[in-house]
Amino acid sequence: MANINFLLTEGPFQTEKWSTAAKLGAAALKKGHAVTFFCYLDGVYNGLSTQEFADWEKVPGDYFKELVDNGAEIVCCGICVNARGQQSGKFFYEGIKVGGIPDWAAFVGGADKVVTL
Amino acid sequence: MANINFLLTEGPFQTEKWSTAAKLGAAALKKGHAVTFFCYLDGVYNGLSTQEFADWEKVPGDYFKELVDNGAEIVCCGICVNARGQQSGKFFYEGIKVGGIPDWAAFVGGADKVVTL
Amino acid sequence: MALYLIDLPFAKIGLDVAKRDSEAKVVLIQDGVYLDPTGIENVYAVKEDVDKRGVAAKLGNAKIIDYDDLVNLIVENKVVNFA
Amino acid sequence: MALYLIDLPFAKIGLDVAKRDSEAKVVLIQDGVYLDPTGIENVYAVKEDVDKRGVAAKLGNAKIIDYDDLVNLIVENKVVNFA
Amino acid sequence: MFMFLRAPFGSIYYTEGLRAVVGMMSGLDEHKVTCVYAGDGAYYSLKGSDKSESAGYVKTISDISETHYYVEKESMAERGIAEADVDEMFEVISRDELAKLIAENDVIFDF
Amino acid sequence: MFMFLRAPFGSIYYTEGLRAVVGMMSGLDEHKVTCVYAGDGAYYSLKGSDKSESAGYVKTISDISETHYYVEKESMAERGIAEADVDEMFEVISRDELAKLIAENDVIFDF
Repeated sequence: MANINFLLTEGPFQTEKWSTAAKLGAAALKKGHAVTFFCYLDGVYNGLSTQEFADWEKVPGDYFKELVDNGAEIVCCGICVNARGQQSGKFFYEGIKVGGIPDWAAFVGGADKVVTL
Repeated sequence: MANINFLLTEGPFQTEKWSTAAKLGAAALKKGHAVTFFCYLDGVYNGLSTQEFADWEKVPGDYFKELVDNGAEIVCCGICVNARGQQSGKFFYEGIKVGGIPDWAAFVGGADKVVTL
Repeated sequence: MALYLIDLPFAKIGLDVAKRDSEAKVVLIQDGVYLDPTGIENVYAVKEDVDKRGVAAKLGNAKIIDYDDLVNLIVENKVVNFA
Repeated sequence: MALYLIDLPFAKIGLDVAKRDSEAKVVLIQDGVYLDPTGIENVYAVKEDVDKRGVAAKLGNAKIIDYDDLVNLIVENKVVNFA
Repeated sequence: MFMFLRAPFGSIYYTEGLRAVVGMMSGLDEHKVTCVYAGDGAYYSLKGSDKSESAGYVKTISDISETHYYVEKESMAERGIAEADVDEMFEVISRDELAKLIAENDVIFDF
Repeated sequence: MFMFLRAPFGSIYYTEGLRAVVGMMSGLDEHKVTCVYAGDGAYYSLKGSDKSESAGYVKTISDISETHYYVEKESMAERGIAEADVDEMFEVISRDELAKLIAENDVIFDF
C-alpha cells in the first residue's frame, strides 16, 4: 500500500480542482492507500462545514468530511485560513485540522507520491 | 458625474483582481463618480471583516470597507455567500450587503459604465 | 469610442477584436501588460501593473496611465471587457 | 517510469517535456482532455472529464480511465505535476 | 451582450455566467440577449458537452427573452472544432461578426 | 523541485510558492533545492520585476539550502524575453535541460 499526498490550492466551486482531488482521494482510500491532504491558499475554503447550496445534493465540504471520516488526514495552512478570514477554521468540519507548511513537509516526507491540484 | 458598476468574480489574495477593482473604485469615488460593486462567485469573500495577514499592512477587506465608507454601494451575491459557507455574510464589514442578481441588474440599469474584473 | 480592457487570458481574441475597430482604445491591465501591442494605434497600460512587472521598456508607444486616468477613459468611452 | 498529469494551462510545456521522455505516460485531466495528444504513445484521459466535455471521439488512441485506474497509475509511477 | 471565454468545465463560469444572464434579463427592461462563446469558451458548443447544469437557465432565458447563442468560427478553428461538431443551439459567426456585435451592444460582459 | 508556471503578478502563486519552498526546505532533510521558472512563470525572471514580496523567502531559502533558480529558454523565446533581460539570480536552461531536471528529481511541484 502506498502513501499519497495531495496539495490542493484552489477553493470550492470556482474551479473543479476540489472535485478531482476529492474523488481521487476517495478512490485511493478505497484501495487501502494512506491519504493526506494539505490545503493551501484558496484550498483552505474546502474545509468549511457551513456551505449551503440548494442546487447540489452534496456541497464540496461534504466530500472532504467523507475523506476524513474514511481515514484521510487533512491539514489546512493556518496563515491562509486566517488571511482569508476563516477564524482559525472554527467553522471547519471536525477532523479537518489547521496547521502549517511544516505539517505539509511531514506529509511529503512520508509520502510515496505527491499530486498537486 | 458618471455611475460606474464593477462586477468582481474573484476573491482576495488568489488573484489581483480584488486589488485592481478596489483601486479603480477608490479613484472613481475620489473624482465624484457614483460607484457600485456586485461581488459574485469567489468575489464575495472580499467582504469579510475577519481577514488577518501579518505580512501586509492592510488586508483586502480593508479596501472594500473604505470603499463603502467613502460612498460606494457593495452587494454580494447571497447564493454565492451561502454556497461558500459564509453564513449570510455575518462576518462581513457593516455596510457590505448581501443580495441577489436582481440587485446587480438594478446597478447595471442605473450605470453609465460596467467594468468586469 | 470603445475602450477595450484586456488581460492576458483573453488577450488573443480581445486584441483581434480591437484591431477590427478603427477607433479602438486598448488598455492593457494586470498580466495584460505582458502583451505586445504592436499594430494597435491607441494603447494604454496601467502604471502599477507595468512597474511591478518591469516591462515599461517593452511596451513601445503605449501610454502609461494611472488609475485616475483609467477612470477618465472608462467614463469617456464605451467599455468592452476582456479582463 | 514517469506519469505526467497535464491540465490545459500548462499544456504546452507539459506535453513538450513529456515528448522528451521515451517512457512517458501522459494523463490528460480536467480541461487537459481538450488537448490533442498526437505524437505521444502512452496517453490516458480521465473518463469523468472526457464525458462532461463530450470529447471522447477526438482523443485518438488515448485510453479512457476512471479514478481507480488513475490511482493505480499514480502509485506505480513517478508523478510529474503539470496540473 | 454576454461573452463566455473560459473553458468549461474547469471553472464554474460556464454555468454561473448563465445564471447571471437569467437574473439580468429578469431585472432589466430588455428582451433580447446575445451570448457569444469564444476563446476557450467555444468548447461549450460541442454537441456532446454536458448541458445538464445549465439546461434550466437556458430554458428560463428563452422563456423571458429572444436569445441568440453564437460560437465564434476562429476560436473553433484554433481548437480543432468543426461545424459538424457544434450543437444546434449555436449559430457560427466570424470574428468580424463578433466585432460587429460588440459595436452594436452597449454593455459587454465577459465570463 | 519546484516549477513556477503561472504569470506573476496576476495570481499570488509566485510568492506563495516561495513560501512553500521555505517551509518545505525547513521541514525536510534535504539541502538542495531547484526552482524552475517556465511557461508564463518565466516573466518573473525579468530584471525589473518586483521581487520585494519574495525577497525574504529568497534570502531564507539561500540561508538553509543550496538553491538554483533556472528560467527556461523556450518559454523566454515564446514571450520575447532576451537573455539580457534576465535578472542575474537566474540561470538560463533549455527545455531539454528542464526535462533532465525533472527526470533527476523525485518530487515535482508546480506553482
